[in-house]
Amino acid sequence: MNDTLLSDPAVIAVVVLGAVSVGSGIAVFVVDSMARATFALLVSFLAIAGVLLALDLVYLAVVTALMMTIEMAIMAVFMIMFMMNPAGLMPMTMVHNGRGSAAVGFVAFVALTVGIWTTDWPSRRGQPPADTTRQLGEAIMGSHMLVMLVVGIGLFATILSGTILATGRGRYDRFGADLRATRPDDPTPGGLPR
Amino acid sequence: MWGLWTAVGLVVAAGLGLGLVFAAADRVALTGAGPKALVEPVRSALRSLLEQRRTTLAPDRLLWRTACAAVPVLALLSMAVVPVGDRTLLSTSADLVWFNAMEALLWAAVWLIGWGPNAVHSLVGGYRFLAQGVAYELPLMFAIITAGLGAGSLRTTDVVAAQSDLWFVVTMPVAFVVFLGSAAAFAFWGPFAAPAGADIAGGVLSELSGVERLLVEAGRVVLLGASAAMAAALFLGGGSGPWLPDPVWQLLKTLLVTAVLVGVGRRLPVLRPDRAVELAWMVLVPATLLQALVVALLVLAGAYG
Amino acid sequence: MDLTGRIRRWALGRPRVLVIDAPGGERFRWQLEDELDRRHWPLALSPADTDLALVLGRPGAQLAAAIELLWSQVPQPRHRQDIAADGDLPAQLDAASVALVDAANRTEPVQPGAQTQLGNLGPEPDDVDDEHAGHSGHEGHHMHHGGDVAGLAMADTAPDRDGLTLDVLRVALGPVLPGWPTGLVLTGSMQGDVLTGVELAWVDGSDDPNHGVLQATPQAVAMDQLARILLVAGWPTAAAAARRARRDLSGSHPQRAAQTQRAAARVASRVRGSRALRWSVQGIGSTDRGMTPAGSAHAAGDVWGGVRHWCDVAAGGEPVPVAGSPRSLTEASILLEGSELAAARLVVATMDLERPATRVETESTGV
Amino acid sequence: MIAVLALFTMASALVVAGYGASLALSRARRPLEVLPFESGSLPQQHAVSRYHARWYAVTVLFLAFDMEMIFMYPWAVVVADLGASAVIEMFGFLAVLFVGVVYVWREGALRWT
Repeated sequence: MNDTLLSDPAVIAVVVLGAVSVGSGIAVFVVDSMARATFALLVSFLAIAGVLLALDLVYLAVVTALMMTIEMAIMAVFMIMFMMNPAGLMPMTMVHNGRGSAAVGFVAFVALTVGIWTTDWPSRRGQPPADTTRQLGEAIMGSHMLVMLVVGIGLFATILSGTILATGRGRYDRFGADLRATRPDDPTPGGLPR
Repeated sequence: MWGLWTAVGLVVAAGLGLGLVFAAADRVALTGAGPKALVEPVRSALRSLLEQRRTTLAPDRLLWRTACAAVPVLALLSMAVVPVGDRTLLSTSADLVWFNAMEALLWAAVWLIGWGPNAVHSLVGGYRFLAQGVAYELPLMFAIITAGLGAGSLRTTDVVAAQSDLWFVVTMPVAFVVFLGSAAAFAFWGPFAAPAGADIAGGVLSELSGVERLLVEAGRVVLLGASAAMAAALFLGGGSGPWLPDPVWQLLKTLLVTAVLVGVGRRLPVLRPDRAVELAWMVLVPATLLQALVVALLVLAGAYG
Repeated sequence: MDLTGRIRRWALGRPRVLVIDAPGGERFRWQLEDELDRRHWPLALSPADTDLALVLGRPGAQLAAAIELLWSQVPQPRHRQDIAADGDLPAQLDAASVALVDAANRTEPVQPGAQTQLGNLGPEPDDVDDEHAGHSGHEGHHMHHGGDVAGLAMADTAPDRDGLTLDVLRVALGPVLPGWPTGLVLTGSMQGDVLTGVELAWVDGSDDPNHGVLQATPQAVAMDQLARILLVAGWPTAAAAARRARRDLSGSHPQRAAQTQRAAARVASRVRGSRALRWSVQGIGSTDRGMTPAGSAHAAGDVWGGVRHWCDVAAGGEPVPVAGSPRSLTEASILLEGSELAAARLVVATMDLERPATRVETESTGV
Repeated sequence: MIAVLALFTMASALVVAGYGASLALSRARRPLEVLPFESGSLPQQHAVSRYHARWYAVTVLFLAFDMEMIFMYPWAVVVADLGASAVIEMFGFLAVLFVGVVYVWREGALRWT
């Protein structure tokens, strides 16, 4: 590794955090409790955020921590809503088809590792900009605008389809077949009159 | 090296001091006692240290204790980007996101405090916190982004510097109010205290005693104090002001924000999360978006220099 | 006195108090709360938060068992004291405070672990003759389908109102909860935070002949109810104001009557005028699902209607009758069926339940 | 980065110091083992069971909307440089998402079930 690129503490941090990430990733499948599995996964993601921080990609690091925490908390809600014995009070196993999944996992790991070490990575040209966040903003709003627009439509579709799939009641249940009711008929009233 | 540790010590001391001030102000508002209430947070802290810790039947001890410790640590970490004097401990191109992320990590910590002790009231409290998170996270983000938008930078010191002509609160009143309200929501304090409500016997706090209760309570007030200081920096021009030196102005503004937050917050009943969700999405989100739009147009018009 | 002793004394100078009152001693509880407010001794919300446990009146067998359990949940340093109605209240509190500091200076013997307590305190449902297997119920031979873990059963499953079959948790609310009617116990099942299968009952009454007579004006009683609602609704400053007004209303100062009335009216109008409270509680526990027209003579039978009713009475005005507010436990439990926990707490705090006048003490629970 | 590490270390040291002070000041060294508080009744079942959060429909909306934040933070930095087009694009994007919010609201998914 080129030591002009990464100062020593950064390399140490990447190695340690990488190990933490892998270790807690394994823990996801070892622990009994849904809460522990979820938050082991969160620890794994936070370690990745730490790696990004060590690489001086502050915005990506912080936004990874932010998004992943929120997402894992919401995942915990669903895990604990639907999985049996969510606290793992009774011994149970978190994996199904252990042999098959181990094989798939191993093959994927080998493929990725071989890929990483055999690829002829380009060497860095120039220096990273002082403000990586600005660079990201310019990229998003400039050359990658199309990506953002597609993502926007995709998110819109996600909101609609997700809501339709997740809710058992819709506007016809609330306002009547002709949508004429002045007040919705809901089990729990909300903060607004309609 | 010593310079670094001095700076870190200063930031931690500032965080604890702001927390203490907030706790004292809160106590004054709650009991109506005079300035003597200022020592009450210290007394409470000492009482907690004297008290025995508790554990329940079949708790998730690891997650529970980690989460209790995480609350004050996250609150202090959020101080890294709050200006103390005229500089911040961490000055990067994403300071504001850092502050936001520390609050986001509370999602996990507070829910786990509710989950840990295997007790009904505590569990309900943890879920109420997540429901509040779903309601207030986006308005908070929009409020923070609006401040960054006005300054054209996510660096706290740049945001402060950008207000040399005009304080942001003048053009961003909605963002200012929403920022403070959402910060109170993430510290589940005042009108947002449903996760620790009296109707569920203290909710997430209901099984905590001794040092663990102290850690969580201290984390809450430090977070609130840090938010008050951050609000002063992002919207009230930080240390700028006539006659007095900058740090004094900064302190005065922070104290003012604290006083207003406590005064208003304690005048309101709990806003129940099942109603707040709808209000947040249909009123706060559009309001903060419009606020951001107005600020964006002002930026285009060159209003911020 | 040594330094640590002094620190202890100072730190425990404002102990947190868990008030446990046996039915029939409401008026006395008011006096105690007033004295606590005067001393700035905060009320504890749960045993974890407690330094002093103060027991008012003479609890019957059921309440005594509850107190025993609660006491086992209070961390050291702690002190429990029975407060007598005929004694000097400030002196009793001073004594309790001193006893607490004494307790802090010595170590209590280690109490048995939670699982053992479960075995000792718990009613052994089916297997009492089963050589007390409850002490270590790992064998899973209890009636619950999932078997026991650490002596406690796993939750059952049942369909919920979204049509999903999820866990239902047996829960109990009361007799000791902040803002909860004295001596009421709610048992039911919870899915998420929705209560189903609600049953309400009164715990056994006090056997103290001095208790049971509530000599207070309707105005003061309404103010007390308001204080309770405000505590449950999460508005501690207004609840404290209501307690102060209650104290003045129940005090006998004829020369300050007008002033007292004005203060009471002020508290009531502050609560009535609160848009935030109205927004937060309107429509909860509605007896007619919000169909009451706006200009109706009756207040809507929801929590907000109840709050307005109590405000009117507390201000000394003519109360608007509340449509269909439950008076009996059966009516109340029907109203609570399927409500969310927070909503149920508000509904219970607002209700004016009729307690049987004579003390409820069946033969079997006699002391 | 080093500063963050130092701050984290000091904050953690404070937590440890809190535990140390508790150990020194409190008479009872071992935590009290109790049954979970159930307002004076014995718990009958473990509370940590499958919990039906009744606002799950909102989380779908939240997660989708939240994703957009990844764009909006960097966008805030470059508005002044890129001019009107950046503002139009971002608020067009947000408007589309907000139409989604209004739809969700009309379907009643913002209310707890």
